[in-house]
Amino acid sequence: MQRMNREDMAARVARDIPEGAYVNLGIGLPTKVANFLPQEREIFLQSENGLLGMGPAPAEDDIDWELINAGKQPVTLLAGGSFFHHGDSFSMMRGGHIDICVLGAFQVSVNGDLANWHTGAADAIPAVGGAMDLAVGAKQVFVMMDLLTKGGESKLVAQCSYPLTGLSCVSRVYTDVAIFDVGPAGAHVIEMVPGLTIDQLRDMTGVDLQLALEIA
Amino acid sequence: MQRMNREDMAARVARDIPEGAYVNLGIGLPTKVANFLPQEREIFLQSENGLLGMGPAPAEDDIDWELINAGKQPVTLLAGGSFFHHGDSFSMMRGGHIDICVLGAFQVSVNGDLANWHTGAADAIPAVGGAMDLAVGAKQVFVMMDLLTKGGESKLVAQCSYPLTGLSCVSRVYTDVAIFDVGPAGAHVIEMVPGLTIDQLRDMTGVDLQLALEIA
Amino acid sequence: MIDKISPSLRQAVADLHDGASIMISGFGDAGAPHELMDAVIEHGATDLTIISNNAGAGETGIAALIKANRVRKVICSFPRQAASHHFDARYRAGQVELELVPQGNLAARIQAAGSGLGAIYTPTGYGTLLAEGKETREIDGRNYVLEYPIHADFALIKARAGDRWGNLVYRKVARNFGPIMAMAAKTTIAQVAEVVELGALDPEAVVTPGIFVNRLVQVAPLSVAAAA
Amino acid sequence: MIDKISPSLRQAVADLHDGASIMISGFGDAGAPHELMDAVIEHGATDLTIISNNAGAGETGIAALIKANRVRKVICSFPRQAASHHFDARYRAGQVELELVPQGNLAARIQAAGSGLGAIYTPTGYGTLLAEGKETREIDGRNYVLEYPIHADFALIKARAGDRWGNLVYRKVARNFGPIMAMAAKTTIAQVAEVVELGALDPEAVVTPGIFVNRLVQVAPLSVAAAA
Repeated sequence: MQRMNREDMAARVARDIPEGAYVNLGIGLPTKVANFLPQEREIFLQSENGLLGMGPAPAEDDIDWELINAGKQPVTLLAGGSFFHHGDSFSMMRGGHIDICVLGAFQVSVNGDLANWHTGAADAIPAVGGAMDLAVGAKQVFVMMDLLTKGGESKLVAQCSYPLTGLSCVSRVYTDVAIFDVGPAGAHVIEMVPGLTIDQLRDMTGVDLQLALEIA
Repeated sequence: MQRMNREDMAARVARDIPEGAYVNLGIGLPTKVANFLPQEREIFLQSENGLLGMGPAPAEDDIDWELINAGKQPVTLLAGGSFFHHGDSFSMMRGGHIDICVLGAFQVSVNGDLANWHTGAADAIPAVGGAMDLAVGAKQVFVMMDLLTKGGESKLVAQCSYPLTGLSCVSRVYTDVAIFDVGPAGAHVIEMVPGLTIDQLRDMTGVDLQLALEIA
Repeated sequence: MIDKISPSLRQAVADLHDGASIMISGFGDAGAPHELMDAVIEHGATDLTIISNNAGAGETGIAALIKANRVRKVICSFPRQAASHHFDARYRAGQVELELVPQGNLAARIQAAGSGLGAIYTPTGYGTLLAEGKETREIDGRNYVLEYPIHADFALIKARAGDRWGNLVYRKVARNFGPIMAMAAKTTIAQVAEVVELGALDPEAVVTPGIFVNRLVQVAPLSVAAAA
Repeated sequence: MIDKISPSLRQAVADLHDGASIMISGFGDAGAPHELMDAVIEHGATDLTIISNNAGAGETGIAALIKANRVRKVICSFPRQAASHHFDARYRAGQVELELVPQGNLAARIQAAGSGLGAIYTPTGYGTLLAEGKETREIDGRNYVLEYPIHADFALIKARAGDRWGNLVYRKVARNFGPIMAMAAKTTIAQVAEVVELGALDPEAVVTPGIFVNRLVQVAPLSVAAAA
């Protein structure tokens, strides 16, 4: 079994983003997806701190600290982009105008619950940012994460043990070994890396898994 | 007793609008107040169809039908004025950012209830426009009206018989014969035209009236 | 390449359907998308719910839709006007339903739809006929009425200029309901006086970002002159 | 003549008072009114409630206010940052109270305050720790949390340019919370990089109309460079 690295995962997610989609890429791993969007597709990246039509990172000399993404990294604005205030920005999100949001996660449940903002540790200082708004607002929420924690526990779970970010909000989970559709009908495997079997995947996750029709 | 005409009433209201006030003038009689605002005071006129810093009517040749007031009359925009959408416009109003709104009325009650949108006639087609928003939103609502109907009935009443526009929203009533403060403490007369007595005014209105301290 | 420019008014409104709810911008003639409304008449869709500030005047626009018997219901703040005879007649005949909404509540409910809120408590209308039967609540000593969002299948709006991504700028008070309706409809169609190159609109001055616009169609900027 | 330009930062914040609630714009350093915050520290007001997206980082701005022990409570979405050590320490010591609000609810509640709504039903946070104990309601098959407006005594914001009537335009993503905070505070104070003549700002491109701004003060546009 050949696990995908982070670049492979980002490229795989990018493949599923259609031309014309309005997309918000979460902080961290999801940000990498931007690097793999096919040049021939026009895709609109939104950043919740107030820009639409986000372009790639600027050259060192062109860095403008009033032109950053939600991860506070310098970005650029494409021709046709625009700026707006936080109210309008989160109306885009909450109002269902964003087609796809890609987020990282601590855990996702087979029915699509998401936990990605709080480990639940007693001494942790909680910080939520826009996570809950992104989770609940986008038409489709994609999650990118390694399937297992460093300790070998599955992050795809029957029920989240970490505090939730949103209920039944995730539609698809991209991991380093497989891709799952999740939701009311439970988890369906739609892709696996070569060499991995559904039985092995069931062992790794410990959750009820179906093979999607396409690959069954 | 010398009744004030409409110009006198407009001039009288204008006197009470301080420099720097944000003011919305309702359709009809209140619109005349603009003609009497002292040149030396900067006063900001808002029109709820999306402009702030409204100037006087344009010359015939300069009429622009995309630059009109709420009464659909051509206006101008002063240097320093701005345009905005209906959401922001009514946020100005409802959010308490307008200092003074001047409205016409069918009836005002001594405690400040306003009736100015609907005669209650069975066959009337109801139309409310921004009346209820203006009534409830401005910090102070001034009403301009003749004290009596053509039939001789007082429009300042103990309780409105017409359908209400807003409850306890009017603070001052400018009429052709007297000016009243209205509100939780009832109606206080703060000015009368020469030759009118408080007893005559009580007879005309049939409501409980106090003389304001200033003129008592 | 994404190009939201429709080649014709006809194509711009081709997917309208009977029973559709349609938001129409405009305050009086300012901002009213007359050419799009003409295209709706030509299209033939009927049983429409119209959401707009007015219920039409004269012989064009919403009035023409009502005259052609295409309108089942009007949600507006000010139906009665000097020349609203087509609405008046159909309304009195019981052929058009009216939901009268205070203008600011109309704006706020459209905004609630566009921004995904489930409901809002607004002070406007409390204690009046227009709040009869509605849920109310006292919050911090003030009384509010519970009002629900107004969504629509389509928004027809008028802007000054737009680009192929759907970014829009408006002209003076013709802006009025355009930006908020664009956010509240499933499909937003804008008629613009000018189509500009991508990047020609100042990103600081774009009023409606393209995300809220599905289609644009260019029409000659005649309607203002005609109205005058 | 109305002139909202303050001659100095000191005078711009002179009427702050102990116990005040203060909205502060900014997302990271972009849009953060550092010079106004320095003036607040110099002013000496204490027991403050700060409403902002973050709880400060490094040694300046909100972090400096917290370090100087002027802050009783922070209402924000994202207090934890790489250099939020001053907040972290005071919070762990129980010396600063935290109300954590999802970023979009923070924006929506500020907007509700600015536009006079009594409360809103928002889908964000439903079923999570941050909605615990809050009223909820199912509307059209979706679940919402009832959230109340966030008002403030003061808003300190940063804009690119302004005029003596208080009209403001912003620069790129430094816009963020500025326009909505300006609408929600009793007194809004803006620091601007440039003061322009009345009429110099395009009326179609004014982002914050002067009605929402009480005072402006010009500061040299150094903070962006300094942050880099």
